[in-house]
Amino acid sequence: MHKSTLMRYFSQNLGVVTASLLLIALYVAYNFMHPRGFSTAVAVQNTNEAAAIAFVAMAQTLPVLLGGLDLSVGAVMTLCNCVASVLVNGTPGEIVFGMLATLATGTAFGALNGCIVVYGRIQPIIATLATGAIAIGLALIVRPKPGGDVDGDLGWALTNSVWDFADTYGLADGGDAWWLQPFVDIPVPFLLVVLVAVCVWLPFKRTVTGRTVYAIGSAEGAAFMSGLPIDRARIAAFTLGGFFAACGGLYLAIQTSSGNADLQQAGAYTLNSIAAVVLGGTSLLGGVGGAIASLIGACILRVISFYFRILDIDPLLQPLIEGIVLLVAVSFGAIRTIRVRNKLDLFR
Amino acid sequence: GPEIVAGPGANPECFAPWSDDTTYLQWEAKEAPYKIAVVNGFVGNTWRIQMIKTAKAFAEDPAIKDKIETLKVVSTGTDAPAQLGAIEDFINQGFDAIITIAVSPDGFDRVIRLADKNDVVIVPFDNVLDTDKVMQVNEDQLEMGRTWAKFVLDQLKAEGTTSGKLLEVRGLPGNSVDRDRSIGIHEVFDADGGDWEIVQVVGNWDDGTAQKVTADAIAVHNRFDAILAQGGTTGVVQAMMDTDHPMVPVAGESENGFRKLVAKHADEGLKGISIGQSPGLVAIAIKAAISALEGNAMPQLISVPLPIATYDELEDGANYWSDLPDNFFTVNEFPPCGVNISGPAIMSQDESDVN
Amino acid sequence: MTESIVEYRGISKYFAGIRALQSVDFSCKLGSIHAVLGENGAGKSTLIKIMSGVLQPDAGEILLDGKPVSFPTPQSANEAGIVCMFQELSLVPDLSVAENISISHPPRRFGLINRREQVRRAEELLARVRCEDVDPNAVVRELSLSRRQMVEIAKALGKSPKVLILDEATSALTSRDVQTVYDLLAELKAEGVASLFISHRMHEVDALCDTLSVFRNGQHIETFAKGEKSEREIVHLMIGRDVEAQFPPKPPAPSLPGRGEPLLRVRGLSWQNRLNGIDLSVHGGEIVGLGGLDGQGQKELLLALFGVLRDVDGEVVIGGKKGIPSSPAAAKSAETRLALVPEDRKTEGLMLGMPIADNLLASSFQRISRGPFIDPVLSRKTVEEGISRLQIKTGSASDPVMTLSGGNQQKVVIAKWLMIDPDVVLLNDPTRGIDVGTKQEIYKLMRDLANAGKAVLFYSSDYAELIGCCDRVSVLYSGRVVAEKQGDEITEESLVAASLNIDVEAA
Amino acid sequence: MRISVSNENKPIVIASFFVVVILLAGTAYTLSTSGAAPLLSPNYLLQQLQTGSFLGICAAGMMMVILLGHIDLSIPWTLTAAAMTATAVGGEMALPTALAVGIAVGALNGFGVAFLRIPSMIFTLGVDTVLRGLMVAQTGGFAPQDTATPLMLFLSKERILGIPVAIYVWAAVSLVIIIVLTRTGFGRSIYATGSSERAAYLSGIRTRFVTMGAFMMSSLCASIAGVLLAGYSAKAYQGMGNAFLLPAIAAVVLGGTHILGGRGRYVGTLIGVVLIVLLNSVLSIMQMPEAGRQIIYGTVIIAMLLVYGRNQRVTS
Ligand SMILES: Nc1ncnc2c1ncn2[C@@H]1O[C@H](COP(=O)(O)OP(=O)(O)OP(=O)(O)O)[C@@H](O)[C@H]1O
Ligand SMILES: Nc1ncnc2c1ncn2[C@@H]1O[C@H](COP(=O)(O)OP(=O)(O)OP(=O)(O)O)[C@@H](O)[C@H]1O
Ligand SMILES: [Mg+2]
Ligand SMILES: [Mg+2]
Repeated sequence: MHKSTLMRYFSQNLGVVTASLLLIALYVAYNFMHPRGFSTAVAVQNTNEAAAIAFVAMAQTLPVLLGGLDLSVGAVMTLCNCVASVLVNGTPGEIVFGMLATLATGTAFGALNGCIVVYGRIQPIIATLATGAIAIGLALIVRPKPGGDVDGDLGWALTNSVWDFADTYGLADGGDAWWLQPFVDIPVPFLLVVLVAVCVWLPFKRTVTGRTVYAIGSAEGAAFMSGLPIDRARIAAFTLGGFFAACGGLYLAIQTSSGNADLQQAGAYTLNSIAAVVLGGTSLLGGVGGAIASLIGACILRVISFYFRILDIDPLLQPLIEGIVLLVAVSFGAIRTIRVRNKLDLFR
Repeated sequence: GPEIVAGPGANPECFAPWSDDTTYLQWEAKEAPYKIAVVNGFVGNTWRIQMIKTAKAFAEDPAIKDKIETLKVVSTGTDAPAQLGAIEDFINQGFDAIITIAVSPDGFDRVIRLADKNDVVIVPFDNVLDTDKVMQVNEDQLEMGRTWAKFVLDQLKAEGTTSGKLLEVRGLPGNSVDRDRSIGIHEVFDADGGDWEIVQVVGNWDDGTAQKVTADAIAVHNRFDAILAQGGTTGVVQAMMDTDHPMVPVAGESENGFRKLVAKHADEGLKGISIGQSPGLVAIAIKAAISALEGNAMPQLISVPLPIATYDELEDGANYWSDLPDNFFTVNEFPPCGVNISGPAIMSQDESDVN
Repeated sequence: MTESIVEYRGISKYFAGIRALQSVDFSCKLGSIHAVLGENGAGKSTLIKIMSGVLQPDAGEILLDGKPVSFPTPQSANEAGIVCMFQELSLVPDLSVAENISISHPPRRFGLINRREQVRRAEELLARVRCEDVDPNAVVRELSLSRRQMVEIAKALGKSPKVLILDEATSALTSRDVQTVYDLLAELKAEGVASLFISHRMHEVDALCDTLSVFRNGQHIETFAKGEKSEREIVHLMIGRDVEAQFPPKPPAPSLPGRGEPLLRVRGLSWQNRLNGIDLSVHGGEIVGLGGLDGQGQKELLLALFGVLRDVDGEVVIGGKKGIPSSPAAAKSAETRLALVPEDRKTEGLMLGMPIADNLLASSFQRISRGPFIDPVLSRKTVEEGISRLQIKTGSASDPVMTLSGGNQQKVVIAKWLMIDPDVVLLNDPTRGIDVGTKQEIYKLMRDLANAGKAVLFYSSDYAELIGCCDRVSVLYSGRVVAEKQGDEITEESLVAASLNIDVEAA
Repeated sequence: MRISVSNENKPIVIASFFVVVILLAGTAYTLSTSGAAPLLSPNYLLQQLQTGSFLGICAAGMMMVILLGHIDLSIPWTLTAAAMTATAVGGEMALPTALAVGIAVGALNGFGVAFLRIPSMIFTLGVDTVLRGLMVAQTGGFAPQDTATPLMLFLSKERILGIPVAIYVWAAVSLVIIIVLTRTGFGRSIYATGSSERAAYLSGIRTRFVTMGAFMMSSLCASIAGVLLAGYSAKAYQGMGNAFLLPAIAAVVLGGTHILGGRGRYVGTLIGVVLIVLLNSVLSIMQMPEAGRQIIYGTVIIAMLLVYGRNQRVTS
């Protein structure tokens, strides 16, 4: 018999649903324990911290859906961060141009990744290992030393609540317009992430290209035989991944008003993005999951680290606990393994 | 936020202003005890671990124990947003002062603005910020480079060498500390007028990398007249010995291993100078934060004297320990500040613990 | 008859020097159901892959409605009205049935996929193939192979084909679904659609097609109308020689009692809700068939015996040893000596990219090793023996196994298991997609194994095989054995009746 | 046993060719700038191979795991943890301790990947983080001794017959791996499992133990590299393994091992390591700044993979 829609949604999206519940539980508990919990200040701080990794996790999602991995997301984000730190200042026109140029840089780099993977027919994981190095090299050329002067007003406006945004730019009566009141407490970074997710990711998922991305990850041969545009979807996926990484880099530049071609930071972002994707319930085998799930995964990663600031934990044990929590969190995937009754289902 | 006031500040022997034009900052006095947080970045090396332990130990020091209500230490990794987020979180939690080693020299505008709004004292040290809006604690990296170079120059001149080939082992590329030290070194050699060729390699302040690049450089260039290393100096000397490079003057950091080697081989020509960025800086930063919270006028940029030890000043058990591991940083005490936590005391709970 | 819609002129195709098709002239006409016959590797799949844009010909031209065309991608072929159901299904397992059905041209609104319309469309098409029981929102992965084939057919219908190609697309269908497909094809024929039908089951071809073309060795041998030639002649055309009896003779049925302990005895075997207390026994020297409709627990039974399923209840005695093996490795161990030829040779039987030799040895590393080390001489000898015993047609044993034709690949799987000298052989539809000639060899092999005292348990979706090969047949229905037939009782009627769980005697 | 398919040897031939090109280019550079050719001096080459042996041994272990279609991201801190615990224990027991750490970490990795079936990419990443945490806690809590034992010093620094002992160790590890891969059922099972775990499992191969075994070999190799590196630096230190992860993966892949498993020859990995070591040393002789170094590094990898011939397009 046909299952009810809700039941079906839950059973087909078990990963995301569990991740969302976990995130809510963790975040609510954090707010209860925080001396100033459930306040705009805390929400603004939290979303600021999570925005860049959320973008990068979304960027990682697309190659993963294809059944590959992008080891260059962190590097592309870093490159865009450096580009933005040079370009995003001056007159409003120049600022807008700088932002567009930054997004274009990441998008172009993503497209380059896609072309190498598609036309060079090199496995994504190894192709992006190489292009990641190139991206870092370029970032170092753009910004040999950390620094930069991203427009200060922009930085303030985009890293605070909606009210501050309106206030900074004198919009909606400096934020006091009555119609804005329901929204004044929402953190801007939250809006930005949601905006990108809703206006870019969700429509993309509902195009033939987006569906092809899922189809390739699930069964590439079948996708080809079904007459789907394989090459186009691959390139599109990497391009969109580059765009998301660029959003992350741009936001990072605005948030820190500077750029930093830091190899280690790039590596950390790449690895964390993979962890976020997995925590969100997207399968590393491809075909199942989505960018929203990764976004949630990224938030879980961040919320876990929030706890070190409110609990009293020996600082030298923190890295150990962080590692164990990560290990345990990803090991929840094993529950599926234990429940499997037909061992062939393990070899997917 | 703090007011800019005229000097002099409190306790000038300890909180020495960087230069004559250093400004002074003053916050409104708050009642002790204070809530203080240390926001570290990366944690996977000995220096940082020693720094964290020093911070913990210093908070237990009877002289300031009563002034501290809580001391919280977190390490955020190399990720700038995580560090900024942690600082902001502590501001939100109502902490009074936040000590930090910045992941990046920029990008703190927002948290500084918030800190000023909430009257929180932020004290960056070690990797400091390119700003004059906060009170910072550091050793003078430029001066360190100059001192290294002067020492090497003196040694070479004493041997009668007035020109030659030198090896400079640099630190993490892009880091401001690396940049300043290197500038200091080159300033002195450029000014000297001798014909000095300086070969640069990147050692990442890390023993293994420094050792490998030094060995490679020696293999290619055969012989250097002296070596100036920003860090990983134990590895640098190790590479010299492995490649049978003659012992030449070496300027380097304050690792115990380097000092041990210098003490042992100084007679053979390993004339060394060891200057260190001390993990003990954290203690001075904490002390400075407390002083600021008490309402004292403080220099915006506090200069901590360079702890210098040349080969003829080394003394086992005093400024190096021949029976202890190579890996900890020797200089940790700053008597004028009442900071008296020696390296061995920090890195081993008791002496019997170590062999 | 009407004009030919697709016409091949001198099409050739080579793979790394191997000739797959050689100057083939071929055409198919509107409003006909055209069978393409030939043994494995004859070039049938290549023929239709070229037609549907998956492969490009090396020489020759294709005419569509009399005009030369070329199809660089499956998409372009689809646009020209040529729709193919491939031998390896082209469904995407992680997408829903509805999404799969409208995969390349979904209904849209504002440029985005309209999901509601998509589901509605799927329901409509599923109803057309009488699969109302399939939930359009279910993920394809959850469906059984036979359901998937039906979805695939619905998907093809949805593209309103002018030419519909079915490449062994019905190999897993049950008789009811096969009937549906027959009806559908007849309907399409009436609408003027041309259908190309590839199958190794002669009776399907017989029931369905009006025109037959035979291929051999990459060449088009002959095309003729149905009824012009006898089945015997057709088989001769296909494999170039006469086939005597289809099945090797069965030994006279011995009386059951007094034959001692069976090699395999199963009592009350249960697993999840798929197996509900199976009782079964197989003696040395006999071939026992598993009958019944598709999906009644036959595959699960074989997997359970082979140690693949968890939490299986019931009593199993294999060669005197009690208990269900805990894994395939335990199953093949010296004590039980069980072998399983799995359902899907491509994903379960073979490591496709690895050399033939390594595939042959994959189950017997211990046997050819001294201590931890493989004995190179022994291993080479073993491989040669395996290849010659089953007459596997290979160039070199170091070629990747994927370069073999389907039938030879299947032989590799069987040969691999014969190397461990098994006592009990479990076979899961071993002749699916295998040509007549090879099928015969496999039947003979099974009989030889039985004659050598082994116990053979054999599942097939083809009744004719069960009737021709088996000494006894146990018919499964919803995870239980509902009937056990032996000797002359094994007839098509009795098997069909038992499959539907109708008591013939009572009726 | 395995008769090599010519396709498998192609990357090896091309990589060897690149090695020669790099040597010549580097020599041309040094001749034009300083008139000497240190790159071609046996002593320099031996020294490069000596430091290359650490990477070589890591890559050897990494190859086992990549052949399975997995990856081991825990190598950096496995190496570090093995070296640090070994020096902390010191004396006779140092070496066995390091190896025991390697085996334990490998068993944990293998357990997570094979039994819990967590993707290796993420599980080994977690293990790496845990090991780092352990080492931080250990350094902070127990002030471990960090000087290398005489045996460690011997293994990585001494020379026998003019050749560094480290190179002998590398050769021994290589020999063991070649024998395992080509002459044992375990080795063949690694290829089979990497090619199709499902089919291997249904062939009665105990794929979970094969996976465990491969991960244990990987960690064991990392711990051997850790011992050598500690000997070379005369001590163990935090983060000593950081520089080995990505080059090890790159070396394995440049050597022609397929990143998705099932295909690859060990000789290729050896040449891949030599290639990367030489590339690095030529770049540092040229005093190439970090930016250029990264760009060249990435470009070389892509260029070589393009030359190797592209993967088959998936059509079914
Ligand atoms: N991709 C390929 N690479 C190499 N050779 C191929 C390839 N595809 C087909 N061949 C060759 O072409 C021959 C014909 O193959 P084809 O798949 O058309 O046979 P078939 O008639 O469909 O067989 P079956 O009945 O098994 O489906 C094969 O024997 C094989 O040698
Ligand atoms: N990489 C390859 N190299 C050489 N020949 C190949 C290769 N891949 C496939 N083939 C050949 O192509 C033919 C067609 O492939 P296909 O996958 O359709 O198998 P098939 O023979 O039709 O098998 P089956 O009967 O199981 O469907 C195979 O028979 C095989 O001989
Ligand atoms: Mg075929
Ligand atoms: Mg076939």
